Amino acid sequence: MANMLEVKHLGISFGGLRAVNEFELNIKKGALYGLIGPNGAGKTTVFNLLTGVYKPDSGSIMLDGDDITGKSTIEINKAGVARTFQNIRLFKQLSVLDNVKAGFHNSHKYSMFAGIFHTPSYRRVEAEMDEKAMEILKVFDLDKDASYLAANLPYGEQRKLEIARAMATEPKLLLLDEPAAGMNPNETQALMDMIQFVREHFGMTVLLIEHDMRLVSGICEELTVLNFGRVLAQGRTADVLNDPQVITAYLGE
Amino acid sequence: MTVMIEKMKKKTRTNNLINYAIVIAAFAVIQVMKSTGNLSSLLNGLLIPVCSYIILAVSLNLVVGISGELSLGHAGFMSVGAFASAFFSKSMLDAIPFVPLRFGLAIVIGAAAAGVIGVLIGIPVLRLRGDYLAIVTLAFGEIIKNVITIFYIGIDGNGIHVSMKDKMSLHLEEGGNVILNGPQGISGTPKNATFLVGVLLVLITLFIVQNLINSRDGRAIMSIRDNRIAAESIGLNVTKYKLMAFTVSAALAGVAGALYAHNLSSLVASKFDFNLSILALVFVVLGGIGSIRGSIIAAVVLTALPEMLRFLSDYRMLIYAIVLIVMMLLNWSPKALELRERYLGRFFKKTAKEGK
Amino acid sequence: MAMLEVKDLQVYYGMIQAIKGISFEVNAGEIIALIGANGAGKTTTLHTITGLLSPKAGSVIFEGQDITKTPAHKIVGLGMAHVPEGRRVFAQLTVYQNLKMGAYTRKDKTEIDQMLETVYRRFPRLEERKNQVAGTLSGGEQQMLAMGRALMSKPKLVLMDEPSMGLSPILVNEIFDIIRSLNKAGTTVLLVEQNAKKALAVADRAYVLETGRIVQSGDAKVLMNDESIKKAYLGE
Amino acid sequence: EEAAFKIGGIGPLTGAAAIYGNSALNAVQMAVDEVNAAGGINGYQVEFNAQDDEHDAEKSVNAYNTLKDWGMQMLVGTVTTTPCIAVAYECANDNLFALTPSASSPEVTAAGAGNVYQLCFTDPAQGTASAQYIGENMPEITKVAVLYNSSDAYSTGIYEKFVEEAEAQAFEVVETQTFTEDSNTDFSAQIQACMDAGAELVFLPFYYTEASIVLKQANEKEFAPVWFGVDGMDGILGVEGFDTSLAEGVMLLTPFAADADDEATKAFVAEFEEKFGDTPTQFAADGYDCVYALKAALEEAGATPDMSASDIADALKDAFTKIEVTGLTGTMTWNENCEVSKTPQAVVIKDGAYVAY
Amino acid sequence: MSFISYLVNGISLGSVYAIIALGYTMVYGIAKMLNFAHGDVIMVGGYAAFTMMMSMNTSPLVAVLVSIVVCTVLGVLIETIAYRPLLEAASSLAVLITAIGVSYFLQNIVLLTFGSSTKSFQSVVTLPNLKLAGGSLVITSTAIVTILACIVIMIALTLFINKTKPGQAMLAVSEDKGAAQLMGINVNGTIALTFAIGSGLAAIAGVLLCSAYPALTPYTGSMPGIKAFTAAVFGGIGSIPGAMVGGILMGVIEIFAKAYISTQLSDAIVFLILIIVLLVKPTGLFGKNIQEKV
Ligand SMILES: Nc1ncnc2c1ncn2[C@@H]1O[C@H](COP(=O)(O)OP(=O)(O)OP(=O)(O)O)[C@@H](O)[C@H]1O
Ligand SMILES: Nc1ncnc2c1ncn2[C@@H]1O[C@H](COP(=O)(O)OP(=O)(O)OP(=O)(O)O)[C@@H](O)[C@H]1O
Ligand SMILES: [Mg+2]
Ligand SMILES: [Mg+2]
Repeated sequence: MANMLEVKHLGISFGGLRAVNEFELNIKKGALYGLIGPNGAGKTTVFNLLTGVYKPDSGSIMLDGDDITGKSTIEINKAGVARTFQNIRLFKQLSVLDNVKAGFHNSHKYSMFAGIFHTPSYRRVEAEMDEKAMEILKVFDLDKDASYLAANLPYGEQRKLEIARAMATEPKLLLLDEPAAGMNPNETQALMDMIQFVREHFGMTVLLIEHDMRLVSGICEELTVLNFGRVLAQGRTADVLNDPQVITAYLGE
Repeated sequence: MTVMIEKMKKKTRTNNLINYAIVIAAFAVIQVMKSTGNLSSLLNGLLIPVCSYIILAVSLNLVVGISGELSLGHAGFMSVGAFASAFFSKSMLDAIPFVPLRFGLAIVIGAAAAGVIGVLIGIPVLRLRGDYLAIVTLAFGEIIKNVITIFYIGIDGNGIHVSMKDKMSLHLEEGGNVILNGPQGISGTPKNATFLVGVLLVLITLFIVQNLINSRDGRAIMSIRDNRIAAESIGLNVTKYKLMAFTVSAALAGVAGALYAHNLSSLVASKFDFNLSILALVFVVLGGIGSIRGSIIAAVVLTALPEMLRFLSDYRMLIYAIVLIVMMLLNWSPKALELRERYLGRFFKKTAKEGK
Repeated sequence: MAMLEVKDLQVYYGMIQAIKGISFEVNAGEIIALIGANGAGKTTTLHTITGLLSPKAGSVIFEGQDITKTPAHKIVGLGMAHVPEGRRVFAQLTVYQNLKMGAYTRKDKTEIDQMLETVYRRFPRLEERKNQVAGTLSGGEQQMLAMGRALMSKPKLVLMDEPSMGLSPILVNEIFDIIRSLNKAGTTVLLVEQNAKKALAVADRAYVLETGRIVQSGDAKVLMNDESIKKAYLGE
Repeated sequence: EEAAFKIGGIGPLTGAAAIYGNSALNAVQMAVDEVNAAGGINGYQVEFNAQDDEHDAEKSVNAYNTLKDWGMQMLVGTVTTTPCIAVAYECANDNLFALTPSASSPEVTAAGAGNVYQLCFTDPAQGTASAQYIGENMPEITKVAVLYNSSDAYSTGIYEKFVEEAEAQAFEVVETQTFTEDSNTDFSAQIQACMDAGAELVFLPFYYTEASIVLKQANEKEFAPVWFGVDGMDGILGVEGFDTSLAEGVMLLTPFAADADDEATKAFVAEFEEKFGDTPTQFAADGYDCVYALKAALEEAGATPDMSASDIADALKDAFTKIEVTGLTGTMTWNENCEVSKTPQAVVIKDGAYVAY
Repeated sequence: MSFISYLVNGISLGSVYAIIALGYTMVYGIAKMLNFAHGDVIMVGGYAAFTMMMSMNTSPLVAVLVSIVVCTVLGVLIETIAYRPLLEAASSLAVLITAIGVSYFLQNIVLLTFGSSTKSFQSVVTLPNLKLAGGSLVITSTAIVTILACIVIMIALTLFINKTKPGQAMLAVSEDKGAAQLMGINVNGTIALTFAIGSGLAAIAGVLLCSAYPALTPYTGSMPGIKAFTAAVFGGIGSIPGAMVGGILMGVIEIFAKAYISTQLSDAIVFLILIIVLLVKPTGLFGKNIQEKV
């Protein structure tokens, strides 16, 4: 099977700190892949490199055969990468529905003129967006809250809304940064089901960062463990989690 | 589910319609007062300035409330609109005697000129953020004022003469006409503005701004306001949408300027100074940032207030200042809001869970 | 007498009542866990105790002194520290400056240096990064900093709001070890956690909060084996 | 109720130009009180209502409308030029008579289209007169520099005519410097330029507030040319706390000097100082004279308060070209262009007081 | 020679801006609010000194001290009455607008109390002027004192913020008021202290401004206030050395622009240079470029 993502020799420094070094990652199309590692290992930084928030000092990133190294966040999103953030970043003053509709921005277009004069194309496209947005919200059980301001959602729901918004950009690759943080075990379980559903139903490749081992071992097929910016272990989930190095560096016990 | 979306949309629509209705109702009331002779000269004289301040406030709200950038130089755009349109009208006084056409063109020219300056300024400026952006808009406002002040433009049989020194350097021949007279600006602009035109322009402004907000572009603008990084992550072009908001806003401020200029016979650049920019900002903030209706009401109240306080003679501006401070405290202090919500909860639902 | 006593507390956000009359107590030397789903009101409770929010009704009593109306900045001096939700480190200050800020109410310089050493010993990562600007620390590092900063005031009672959030498994264990050892060293702990399993494991007693009310309370070990708790909070 | 003439007044009572509006309108009120005490005009009392315009055209029109609602029959104002142009259009439109104490630009009379008369010199007249005066009376002066406020109509107007007239005179304008309302704290660069140009006389056609700084800074640079001012300079000695030695030797052309020793001026100054605590400036004198000019014209026309504003306007327009009024600022007549003719007086500051040159 | 003379004049004008800017940047950096009434506090400082010297005939030093006390008290009052209730307001713009209200208020209360006429006082600095190059270059003692005052204030402020507890508290408050409270910092007190210091500096600025440019009206503070605010941004908001360097540069650029380009366009040129600098260095000359961690 072809690789959705191929990362080679990726690296970046902040001042004297080599936050990510010689990072390698290959993810197959349709995979559900986990990125784990101690705090400060560089996981979020990898996401930032993949999405163009930071420009790498070295290495290359190929998405579905296209080189996206050094491109801007916007271009990378257009190329098919969407993400969520470790510290939630919603459009707080917009409704839940509008948060998702914002995600459709580049796939559902009409002119500014149409927008101001409410032409038929405006009506058609808006209706289409509404329908699709509600469909995604339903997956995350957020459809009942569609009219709330995003700021007024409880924490856990906010995390789900971020995923919904990312999905609205119809990405090939979805990056989730600690999606279960702040959720209790029951909520985490529900989230796991949603992620799996999304992957299957929308045919996405998912790469996620998570510290909740139940989630990681429950749904990730493969893992990469990052430590001090370098790959510590890589492979099938069960194997990696039993790797003694991983246990000492990350899991404990 | 579609029921819920329909409900949301209806709410937005109703909200917008109420704004149009308020404007139209106010127009009707004024017309009745006029025809029954109950309209004082003062009120009559205030009508057109109030319309242009409403347009100014609503347009600034697009930048401050909707796009989330602080602009301290909005009067500059109004100034460009005012001078461009007044210049046009005054020089075309004989060439286009048909007033509706000339005035219509003047408004379009005012809007276009301000819009163009908006783009020119917006491109470099919008790379900055927050307070740095604010200070640069302030700087541009001052520059526009300063630059307009040094131009002398006259027309005679030989065409247009321009000088940056003084009136004499134009060397106009006999019968030539100084149109822009440096710091003394343009005087004798035809008084073409009427209340009807003012109200129509207000309605058009509302139409453009409200519909823009509720469109795909508006959503993008507000998304960028709420979280720039997240907006980029879903592929929104931050510069483009910031520029869009800025330009539309500048053009509308230009319309406000054109309306203003065609109501007063004496137009000087120093009118459009930092204080006016701040006044526009006061309208927006007092009215509730992002609230179009609030901007309208605040523009009306704050333009009328100093006139209504004339009976206080010497204490007028002092009381005005106090009223302004008190209104701000009542409208913004969390304590006051809480009390208001408790006792008048039904009427002012500020913390309603639902969005617009 | 209890070290901290919360009596019939009611807290509002505007018109919305977040805490609907809760009472509980923390005895000196205990670890008390406060668990509950998202939005149950745990954070609100802690904020009210340390004076960041003021209650509509009810009282907070710390070591026999009514502190319901005491302003937030006077609370630390009484010996209560708060590790807030979301860490709230001073992003533009360095790790070292953050820690110093934690000892703001302390006057004795040698004592401060001593505490600094203790904190560095507990969190070696903080010493490594002492000159890094806190805003650029990783999530876990920030959590350690927030805890370290609270310890700098040598508190008798520490309130911790979800200290394990976003930490790697090894660190989660470590944090709970730290909580345990802190407690051994004489600090009383009021712990708010989503990770109910771990929280109940370290706690002596626990209270379960649901939509602003305490619905269950008792010995932590007993609660851990309660079927309804298991189902609702332990995911079993 | 006894019928009374209703005179409106407009000027800046707050804002950066408040000083001019307050001076002029306070003096108007004083004159009105005097006139009333002396039996009024044509036997009728006079009511005066002063409104603030903050030196803003829009606010000025608002003030004008407020006064119209009050029943104003004639206007003293507005005090400053830019607002006056806007109000002049309104006056022309409504056929209401206005006499401005101090808006000196020819655009004012143009905009008023016969309805707005000036009591002050027009700017061109002052500019021309100043240049002529220097040329004729100060043969030793060959190099002249001009510093003016390019953001102000009054200053610019005088400057323009001065330079024009200078062509015909023996001296040469060697340096022209400007400043604006927004940067009127520091004049060191301009002074330096005048110094470098070797100016023997510096013409300062602007108000005394700025002039006081110019004089101080020049003194620091030990630059001591002849300073020549215009009527706006009058008042410099009244600035509380000002080191009057800095103004030693300053010359100005003004129709009014507060320490002139004629009885009328003395009485006026004394009363003004007692009432308002400040030495009156030329603005005050002009405002004061406005009332007596109106009185003369109303008497000439035999107007009564029951006439409409428009009828009074017609009557006054007719009467104004016929009257001759002697006031604090000299003896005045008006031409059909609504401009005043009166002779400026050259005064020089000696030992902290004005003396005739 | 004239070049040097322009430079000296620029520096003295600039150091007045710099002192005002120091007060601005202090309040701005810590309370995170644009206190547009700052210029008017300066004006009040001028009037306070004027009243002492002219009506009470006190010595300049006493006048300055009284002026500082008056402004400090005024600053704290303004903060308590008009700004503190809005500390927790949903938008920081609310305080900005209230500040505008306060600015109008101060201008009009002074207008009513002292009237609109121009006041003037002789420099509080009574030392002789410095004459160089055989008298062709004069540096006024006021300018020298202003520059020195500026440097002293800058150093004192820097030390205060970095070395003292209240200074550290200010840093904490500027970042996160809630967390600062949890550290035991009295947030209201700290902000009041910031205003007190900022306003005290405003008094000094007011006296020096009126000493160098003796024409005091109720509106004297507005334009220098705006320019000094610009200078503060120029140097980097919140940066104390930045405010000083920014202020002096503003003054020098203004004078040079007047001298060599155009007196009418000098403001436009100053603002244009500001814009160019910000485009090249978006956080001002000394501003820290803090990247938001994603
Ligand atoms: N902008 C930055 N400037 C300086 N250092 C940075 C920056 N961003 C990240 N770092 C450092 O890089 C390292 C990796 O950070 P990163 O956020 O990627 O960690 P992480 O693996 O996501 O950790 P966590 O699980 O705690 O979120 C950390 O030591 C962090 O302090
Ligand atoms: N600033 C606020 N304004 C209005 N409502 C709020 C505010 N903060 C919290 N709430 C509401 O109060 C309730 C309790 O919130 P709180 O943050 O105390 O819950 P929590 O138990 O700490 O939840 P979590 O596990 O998500 O941290 C929730 O319904 C929340 O939506
Ligand atoms: Mg991370
Ligand atoms: Mg919480």
